[in-house]
Amino acid sequence: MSERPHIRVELMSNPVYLSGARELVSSVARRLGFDDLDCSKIALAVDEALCNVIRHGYNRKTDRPIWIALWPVDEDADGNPDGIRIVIEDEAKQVDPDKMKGRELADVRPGGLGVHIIREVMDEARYERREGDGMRLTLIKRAPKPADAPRIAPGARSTRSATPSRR
Amino acid sequence: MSERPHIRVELMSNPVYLSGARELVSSVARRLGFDDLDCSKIALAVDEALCNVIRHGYNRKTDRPIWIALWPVDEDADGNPDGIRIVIEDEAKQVDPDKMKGRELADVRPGGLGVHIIREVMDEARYERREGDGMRLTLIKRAPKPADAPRIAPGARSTRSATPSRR
Amino acid sequence: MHDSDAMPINSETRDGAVILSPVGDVDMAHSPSLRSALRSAQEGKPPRLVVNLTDVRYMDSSGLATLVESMRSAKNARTSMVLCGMNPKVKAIFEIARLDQFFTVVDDLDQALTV
Amino acid sequence: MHDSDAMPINSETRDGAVILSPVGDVDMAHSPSLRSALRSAQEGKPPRLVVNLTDVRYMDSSGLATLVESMRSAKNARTSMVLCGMNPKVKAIFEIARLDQFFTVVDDLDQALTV
Ligand SMILES: Nc1ncnc2c1ncn2[C@@H]1O[C@H](COP(=O)(O)OP(=O)(O)O)[C@@H](O)[C@H]1O
Ligand SMILES: Nc1ncnc2c1ncn2[C@@H]1O[C@H](COP(=O)(O)OP(=O)(O)O)[C@@H](O)[C@H]1O
Repeated sequence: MSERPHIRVELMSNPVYLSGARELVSSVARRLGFDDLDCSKIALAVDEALCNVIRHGYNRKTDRPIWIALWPVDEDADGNPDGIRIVIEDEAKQVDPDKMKGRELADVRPGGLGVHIIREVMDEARYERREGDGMRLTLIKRAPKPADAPRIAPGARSTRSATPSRR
Repeated sequence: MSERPHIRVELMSNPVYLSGARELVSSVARRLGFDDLDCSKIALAVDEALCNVIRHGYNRKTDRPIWIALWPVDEDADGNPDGIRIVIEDEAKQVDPDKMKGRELADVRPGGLGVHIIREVMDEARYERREGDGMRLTLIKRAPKPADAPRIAPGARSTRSATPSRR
Repeated sequence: MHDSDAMPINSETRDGAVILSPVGDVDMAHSPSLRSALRSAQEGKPPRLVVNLTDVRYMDSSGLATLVESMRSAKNARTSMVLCGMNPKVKAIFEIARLDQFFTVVDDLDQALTV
Repeated sequence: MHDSDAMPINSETRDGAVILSPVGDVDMAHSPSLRSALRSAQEGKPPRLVVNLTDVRYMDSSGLATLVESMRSAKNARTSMVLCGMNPKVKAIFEIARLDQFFTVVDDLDQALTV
């Protein structure tokens, strides 16, 4: 898990660069085997996380650093990646990871959706304080197995869904 | 020129990640005011430079680092960026910058086109040895002035084209 | 070079209905443009406000927030607000946020004008 | 998960002409797929080989090199090789490399079969 990321991006906390980050993430997810709609959802989750860093972490300052690192998740028996792992880090003030939550979905008003979206789209989403300063968000999404070539037994699939996917 | 890049990407020298790098560069160029065709050409130039690093610099090893850094070129009077600067660096063996050239275009055969494409697409392309190890390629492309709002006098434009753009 | 933070938004009035058609990605960089276009469209308290998303490739929660805010003003002003032309990627975010029921969503502009 | 280094390439024979239609980006990761598809298509020395680029969004010099190599074999085998369906971005790279004259390039598949 600590090996070097396959791609690491450092970007300034300016919303102008969100589209670049999305396109990169989406394109890497595509090459890791996700379909178009999933790629777009993964890019959305990353976008929401970056917006939150810019808005809440950096109070909309546009010249602070944000890091995005991408890895393929451990490969299956055929050497194909089994998903994508994305780590987003900042140097902003540290906050209680338990405070990262949005409004009740039923109470419709502007805002309060980002964290829901992140948790809904990804299989795992974990906030933590970095050593030193700043926050770290670790996101994992597993690849759907192709319908035409099921490689795992139903048992294996249920083991997988035993991983806590929302919290 | 030495201030922090607005975006910096470190990627592994695996052709699988070229599309991600292209999409990022293209999308940032779009936000800096280039039109679709120019964005695609800028992404092409970067792609060619990355392929050369993978092929010639790293002999197709897929786990070596490549860095891409992006800046807006100094802003005009209205605070709008005036182009894009892209720096590509590697840790590969150092070679004579004068050796970076392709075949004669008239002598058609497979290969030998990458450096031509890079020089044709960009306004500036400069190879140099890095301090320590590896090579650095600095690319600049100036933004076209919108036809409906010419901001520079013809004299200024000809000063610009006096910059050696091909060598 | 053009202002890269503004997004193009076409505006048109047809039989009293105002139709706004943003073009591009409605993200944190661009939703302020959409917000001010919606606000000025709503100043005249039109009977109907159509947001035509046919040329929107992508939307994030800042776009959703803008539309939720606008929907609330529309309700107060008795403007019937209708969304149309969502591609599957845009539709997905409304579903994830459980907002597909909150808005009136139809397939195309013709339906949006007659629904 | 599918093999992410292979690119889909549709192949079809019409009136003796072999039509290859790659789908996606022909870059350093994908041009080996195109290369082997071209080679096997050329094994039968067809009278005509059409490379239909309608679904190619992007091509770099590794794609060009593959096509140049294939054009040379085609000349040796007296196969008439024709390219069609280039979008403006793909066309731009042929022009930058001054290869637009080297190949027979037509607009669409119909022309490619009759030219
Ligand atoms: N990166 C972050 N840094 C600090 N606080 C955050 C961060 N991300 C989320 N939060 C907290 O979680 C809350 C919910 O976030 P979100 O669901 O995206 O809604 P919104 O951003 O609209 O408030 C935020 O209001 C904020 O208090
Ligand atoms: N990053 C690089 N590292 C080392 N040599 C390079 C690099 N880029 C280009 N070259 C040299 O320049 C030559 C021309 O490159 P190019 O025009 O891309 O054609 P090709 O790569 O097909 O040979 C290469 O053959 C190589 O000798």
